[in-house]
Amino acid sequence: MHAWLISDSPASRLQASAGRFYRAGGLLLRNPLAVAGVLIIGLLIVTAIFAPWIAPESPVGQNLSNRLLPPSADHWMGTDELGRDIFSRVIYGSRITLMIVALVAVISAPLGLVIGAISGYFGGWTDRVLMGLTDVFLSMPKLIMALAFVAALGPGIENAIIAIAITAWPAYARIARAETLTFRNAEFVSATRLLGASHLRIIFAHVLPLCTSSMIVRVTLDMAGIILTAAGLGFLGLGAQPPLPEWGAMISRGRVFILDQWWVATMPGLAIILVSLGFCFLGDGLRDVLDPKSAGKS
Amino acid sequence: ETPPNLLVVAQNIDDIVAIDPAQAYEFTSGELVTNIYDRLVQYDAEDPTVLAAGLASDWETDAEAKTVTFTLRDGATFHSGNPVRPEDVTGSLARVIKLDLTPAFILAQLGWTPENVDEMITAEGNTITVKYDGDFSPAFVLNVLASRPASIVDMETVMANEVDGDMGNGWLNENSAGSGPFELQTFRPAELVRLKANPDYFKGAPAMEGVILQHVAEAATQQLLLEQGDVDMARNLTPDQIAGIDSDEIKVEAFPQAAVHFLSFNQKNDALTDPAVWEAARYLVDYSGMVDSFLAGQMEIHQAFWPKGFPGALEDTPYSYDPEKAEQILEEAGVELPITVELDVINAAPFTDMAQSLQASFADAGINFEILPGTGAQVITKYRERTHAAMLLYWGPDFMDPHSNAKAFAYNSDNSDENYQATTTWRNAWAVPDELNEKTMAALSEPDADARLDQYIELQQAVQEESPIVIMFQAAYQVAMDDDVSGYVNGATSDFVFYRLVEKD
Amino acid sequence: MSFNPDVPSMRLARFARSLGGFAVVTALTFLGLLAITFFIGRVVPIDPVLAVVGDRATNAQYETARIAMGLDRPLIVQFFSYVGDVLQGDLGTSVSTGRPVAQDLVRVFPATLEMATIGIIIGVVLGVPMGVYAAARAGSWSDQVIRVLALLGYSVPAFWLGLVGLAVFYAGLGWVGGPGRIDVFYDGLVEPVTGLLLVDSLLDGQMDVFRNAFHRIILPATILGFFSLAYIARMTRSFMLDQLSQEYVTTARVKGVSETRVIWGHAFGPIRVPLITVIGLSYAGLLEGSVMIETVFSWPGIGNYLTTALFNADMNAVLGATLVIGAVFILINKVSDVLYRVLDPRSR
Amino acid sequence: MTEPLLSVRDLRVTFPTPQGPVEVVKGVSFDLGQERLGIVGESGSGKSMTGRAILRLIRPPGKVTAEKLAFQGRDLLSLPEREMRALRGARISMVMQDPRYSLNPVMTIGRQIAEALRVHENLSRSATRARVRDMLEAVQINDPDRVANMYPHEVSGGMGQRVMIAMMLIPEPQILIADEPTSALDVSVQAQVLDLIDTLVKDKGMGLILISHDLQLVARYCDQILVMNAGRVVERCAAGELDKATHPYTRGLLASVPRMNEDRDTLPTLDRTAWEGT
Amino acid sequence: MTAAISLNNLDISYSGTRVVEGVTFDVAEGESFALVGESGSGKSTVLKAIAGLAPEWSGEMSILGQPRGHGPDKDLARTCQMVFQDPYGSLHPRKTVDAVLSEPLAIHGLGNRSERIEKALRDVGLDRRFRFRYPHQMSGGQRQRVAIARALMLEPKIMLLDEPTSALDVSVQAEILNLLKRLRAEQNLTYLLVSHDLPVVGFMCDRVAVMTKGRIVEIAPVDALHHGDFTDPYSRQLYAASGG
Ligand SMILES: Nc1ncnc2c1ncn2[C@@H]1O[C@H](COP(=O)(O)OP(=O)(O)OP(=O)(O)O)[C@@H](O)[C@H]1O
Ligand SMILES: Nc1ncnc2c1ncn2[C@@H]1O[C@H](COP(=O)(O)OP(=O)(O)OP(=O)(O)O)[C@@H](O)[C@H]1O
Ligand SMILES: [Mg+2]
Ligand SMILES: [Mg+2]
Repeated sequence: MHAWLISDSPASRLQASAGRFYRAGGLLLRNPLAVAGVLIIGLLIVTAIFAPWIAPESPVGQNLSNRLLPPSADHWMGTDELGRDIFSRVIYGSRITLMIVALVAVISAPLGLVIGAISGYFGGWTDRVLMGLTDVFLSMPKLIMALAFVAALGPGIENAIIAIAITAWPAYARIARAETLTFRNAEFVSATRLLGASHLRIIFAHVLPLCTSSMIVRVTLDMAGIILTAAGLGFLGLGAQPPLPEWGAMISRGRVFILDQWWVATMPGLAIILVSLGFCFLGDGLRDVLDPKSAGKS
Repeated sequence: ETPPNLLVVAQNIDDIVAIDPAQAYEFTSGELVTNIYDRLVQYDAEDPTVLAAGLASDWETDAEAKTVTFTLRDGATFHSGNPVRPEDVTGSLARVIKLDLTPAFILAQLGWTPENVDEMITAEGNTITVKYDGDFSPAFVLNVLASRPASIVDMETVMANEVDGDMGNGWLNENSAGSGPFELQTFRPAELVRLKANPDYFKGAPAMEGVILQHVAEAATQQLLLEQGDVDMARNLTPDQIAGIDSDEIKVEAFPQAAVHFLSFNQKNDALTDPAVWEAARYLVDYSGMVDSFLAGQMEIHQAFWPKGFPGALEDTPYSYDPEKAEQILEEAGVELPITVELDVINAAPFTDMAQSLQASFADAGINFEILPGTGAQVITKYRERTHAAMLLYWGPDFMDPHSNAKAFAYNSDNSDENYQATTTWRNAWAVPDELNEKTMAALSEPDADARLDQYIELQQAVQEESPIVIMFQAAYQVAMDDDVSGYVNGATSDFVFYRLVEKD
Repeated sequence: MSFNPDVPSMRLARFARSLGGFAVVTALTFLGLLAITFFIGRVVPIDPVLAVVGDRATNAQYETARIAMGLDRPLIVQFFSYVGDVLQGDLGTSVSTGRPVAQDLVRVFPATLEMATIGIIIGVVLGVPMGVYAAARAGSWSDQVIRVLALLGYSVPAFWLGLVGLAVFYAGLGWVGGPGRIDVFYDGLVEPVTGLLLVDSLLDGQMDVFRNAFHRIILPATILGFFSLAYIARMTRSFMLDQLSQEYVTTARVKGVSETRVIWGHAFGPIRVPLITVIGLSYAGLLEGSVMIETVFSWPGIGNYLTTALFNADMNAVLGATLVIGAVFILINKVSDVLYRVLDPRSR
Repeated sequence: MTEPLLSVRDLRVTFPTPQGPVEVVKGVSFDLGQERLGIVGESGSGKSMTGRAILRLIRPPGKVTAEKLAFQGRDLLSLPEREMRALRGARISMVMQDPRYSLNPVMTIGRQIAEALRVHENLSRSATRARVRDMLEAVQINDPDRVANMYPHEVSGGMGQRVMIAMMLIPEPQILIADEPTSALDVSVQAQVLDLIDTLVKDKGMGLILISHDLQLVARYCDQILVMNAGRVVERCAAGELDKATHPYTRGLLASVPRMNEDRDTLPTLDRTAWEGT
Repeated sequence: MTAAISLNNLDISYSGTRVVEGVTFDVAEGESFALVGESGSGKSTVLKAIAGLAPEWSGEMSILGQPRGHGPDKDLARTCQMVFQDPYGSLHPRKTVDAVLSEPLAIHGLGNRSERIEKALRDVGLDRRFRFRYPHQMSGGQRQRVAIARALMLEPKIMLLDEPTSALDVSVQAEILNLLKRLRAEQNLTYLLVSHDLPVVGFMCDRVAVMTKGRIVEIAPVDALHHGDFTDPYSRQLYAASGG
């Protein structure tokens, strides 16, 4: 199997791409930080999938006589102001976090990628208009813009995610454009045009795939920020609707207890830090592996 | 540590929009107006439940002639040094009507309009005659004249600062021109208010040389400041924080408030029009569960629209959490379940917690709330437009007369969309039965004080029994302060917060 | 190799043209910024009139206020009349503070500016050497420590860190002052000249005030500094790694240049340019005002102002603050452009 | 010939790769006196790596081992980094292969050359400037003062190569390793520059290692020639006897160059099966 | 017989700056024609203009009798293809040889892809096992073969070769030159080859045009290289410097 994967003369498309992933995976696994990242994110995914089996209690079940209990054997992370088990809430909250992460990655990265690639590839007025738009979005405060969108779209976690996604794409557009510029005059692009390929084909089949690896790196690194933006919305009371166990909203609600019942805000805070770190580690590791410029450096 | 002659208060003051008494309509600005200005008659620091003499030393009511005659106190002066003249009184009251900003409606109830106000309020020598138009109990009239917009401003100074015919409104929103115990020294929105004592106050100079309200939005930060001794008083701590305070140097004082908290159902939503649903709802609120936990000390169970502690309040609390009973009611009435509706709530403590508790207890009976948290402005916008379904909100009287709340909870003579009213009834599209409407108007004009109070009790009972409004709690206000602070008076509304008697030792 | 010596008049013309182009682009960006903000603000389901008249106003009062605010006119008219006013220097009146927006901004922006500036200074002074050091020792344990520290800066929720910081350093250890810009009893002692308390108190020679203000700004600024440090150190490290693998670095080593000089004299040179962009972006980010830090520290800054305004649909305030932030963003971009030219001979 | 300036025995350079460690220089040995040694070979044969290994410029994770790597009898591999630094530039220096990437893009050419001098000699500013100027003139740069103030991106590839040479010659090293020093120069300038290096070898007794893939060029300018293939030296001969080379690889290389008056129908290509290659 | 490529008084500019002026020559079908000259003289520019990659031109240009438009077009792709100088830059770094070679087939909707690709690989002398490799897994010479194979996929009549071997070292250069020569013989291709290496031109071409500063100064048969009988002074200088 190993030999099949690392063969430098693969016999099929499948083997070639499997080999590519295998090699990248191998490199990734040799990077300790990246391994930590993979483990943390793996943990997040497993937790999200198996939340009902892991969580000892319901995330919304209230018990007003068990309010604000400190961490103990019964309640590993204590209980919150409505007597809910924080551990169970954190476990269920991983689903929301995962959804935020996934949806933003699915919405804003491709959006930024396409806008940036089109802008960079065509240049001229297209570029000026698209980049002007990007600049406008970029120069608006992120959280404020997200807030405005949430306010406009109405509360709810889906809307919060859409709002975050809308604020996140300009950075990706910038990167994609910069990258596109570096090879829009490359000979392989000229060669493809000479074969009669249309602009769209070149952008989607040739330009975009080249931007994706740095985009993946960037997206994983930005995930921390995105989770925090979501938490910020929660902090300001928007975003998830109660009683959803969204981590940011949990911290937000727990912050008045921070001096006397530190665990209410701190436990979801630690969860955020852990997952953010996981993405950062993974992103850093991916950068080492995927980014040809820094390949081979630790 | 704070200086001995200065009271430093940590408080969330970002609600202030205007501090001109003719415009001020927020909680914090109400406090400022109270401490900076005087009214002819006022509820005062010594006992905020008793109507006392203000700038008027004496007054006489004449229900027949629909007039009240005030005799102006001798020797009262404004902060500017100008004496308080009868022209200031007439001018100030007329100014409110002519500017017609939000609180003007309180005075306008007396039948005053920009056209007639100069005739309705007249001065002669040392007396001021106030006429009103309508069948009002004199008690009601005096309560109106003790309200915030009836504050007397230094007309000479104010008119000197008039810009574009605004009667000094712009200037008064950044400065003060009153005769009260304190003078405004600095006001920076969402940052700081600094009050300076008025040494010549006619009831004696305040003990403190100054009061500083420092804007601190975070409750946890307020707690830290108080514990560090960097402020003398923290105004926005939560019950849990208060319960957690174990320092000997900090004491907590509780003040019952006039605001009542309720859950209401918009009658434009078909699922919520069945009186059985209203009734079942009364048994689905975990009153004591909430009051004993996260609302501890912050709210009391109260199920009528006029707050207890005030004459005319209905203090019965016939309903308690009883899901079986609720289910039975719903079943007997054949209500189609489950009902799923949105519940709008202000996204701040303790409202979201209350909403979650309601959500949990109502769910047992098949009424599912989808909680929609929003900013205060967002929630009110929706409420005004009557597009909500269920609403968790509170109501504080505009002035301390039962009519203020009766009108809001038991009166709605025209439920049409065009007839916008800021009342709980209209906003929930509840067409109040005619009988109730008539009773409300009758109570307003009842000249006999005791009979009048009885009528209000009846009104409260009616609303308690059958209305789409479930009144649950009456607020209390807990203020944590340094142990050596004494004399802080906090009445039932923000209009009754007094710093005049505060001392530190 | 041909040289095209610039004739002065030509250079001037080119400069003017680039300036003109810049002005047009900037103006369009602003217009776009305003348009987006404006229309978002209008679809927000919050009624701006409410902030003015309060929740119990009568219908008549409500209507009067609505007309006075010009909200009865078509959206597009409102927008252009707003833009017209802005062009005349009138940002309108904030409905949530009742004061002219321009006056509010003069009050809140310096507070943010002061904190952000100290924050970015901390971020740069610590972050850049940390990044360089980590890159120079790539793979060592100190590199790993710096990396993890930097990544932590990406991952910690600001408000949580702020509260914990206050609890530890203010309440626990008493090392720093509490929330707010200054002790209330020092308030008003110095006449605002720049609006920056630290500067004003120094100008005024009031050392007490300066010390007090410094005590209070240091914690929030350090926390902001930590976040920018994280970003700056990370980027520095990665730029530096790029440079250290370049051939010219080897060339320098061939010459026998010392390692310190290889790093700071050679490899650091070319990264100054991208680093400036990074620092500029980071600074712009801080200047937007961190709502969360400002809330926790009761800092009367622009982030807080903007958020409050947004919550009240106080569009004049929102637009005014957005304008200021947009201007800062564009200004910083422009400054880094200029620095680019100065520092990178390739771009001249 | 007395004791050689540089003595290399069994030099190996290894890089770890995902497929395991790869030896890119596989046991190269030679001695260098005050003479001119040419190293030729196709791309990737390990020429540059050999040069870098001598100066200990292979960065981790690359590893250098040798039975012997001695400069005037001093073992270079065990020398502390500080002493090695003193040696670099002053005693042994190396003209890097690609001037476009080998010059600091944000430092003027003058400063870069001056730095090479200043690291090893304490000279006044004006003396330094004069030396830089002379050196630039020596490598056939017409307007040295102007060029000294230019940045690398402002000069052509050919000028860059000459600047590189000037920079490496200015501390007057005892050994110069020149890695493709003239590939971007046009034919006439190439000759002048190589002549300059030649003079230094003759007058100052400098040792020269000239790395190139241009067989004719190496044959013309060197005394000894090493032919490298896949990390090994496959042939060593005196320059004059290149056309008598015996190794099939060398012969193949020679034959595959088209000639001006070409009359062959196909060019002979290397039959890589004749020796174990990549 | 119509000329394969016919240029008449061609001027080419880049954003307004004219870099090629009045270039006129015809390349007969089946001929191998070389453009030589100093660096920056506009050789590549001429090829790009023919291919449609330098759209700012004026004058007349026709391919196999068809006048050329200003952009690259699908029809041209079937008759005329180009091979670039840099084997590292002309292949997409993330695509396997298979993907590179099937792209032209996909664009033009040609079937039988697998067979065609195998044949193309055989034609350029690449083993089947290279079919699923990525560019970074191949040497420069191998990449250049892939680039040539890609150009051949559409079975064009004319090949534009822009210094196809200058980035390769001599041993590999020989292989590629042999390959090009063989293909031309087998498929009766027309070559327009750019080079600055006169011996390479001598090996590959029938006629040679010498360019300097954007103009053609001389067109000579390839024999001129054998004897050095150029008339133009610049051509002579070039010949002399190349060791002729
Ligand atoms: N960091 C590295 N990791 C792995 N292999 C490397 C590394 N650096 C160089 N190599 C390999 O070492 C071999 C020798 O490279 P070297 O630069 O010495 O070749 P060269 O003979 O100078 O070629 P050229 O003529 O192209 O300059 C090459 O095959 C190259 O791929
Ligand atoms: N995209 C472009 N934009 C502007 N000018 C260009 C562009 N491409 C080439 N030039 C200029 O056009 C002229 C001719 O360039 P061209 O690439 O055709 O030269 P060449 O003869 O192919 O040289 P070389 O042998 O170096 O490849 C040069 O002066 C070059 O600077
Ligand atoms: Mg080399
Ligand atoms: Mg060319």
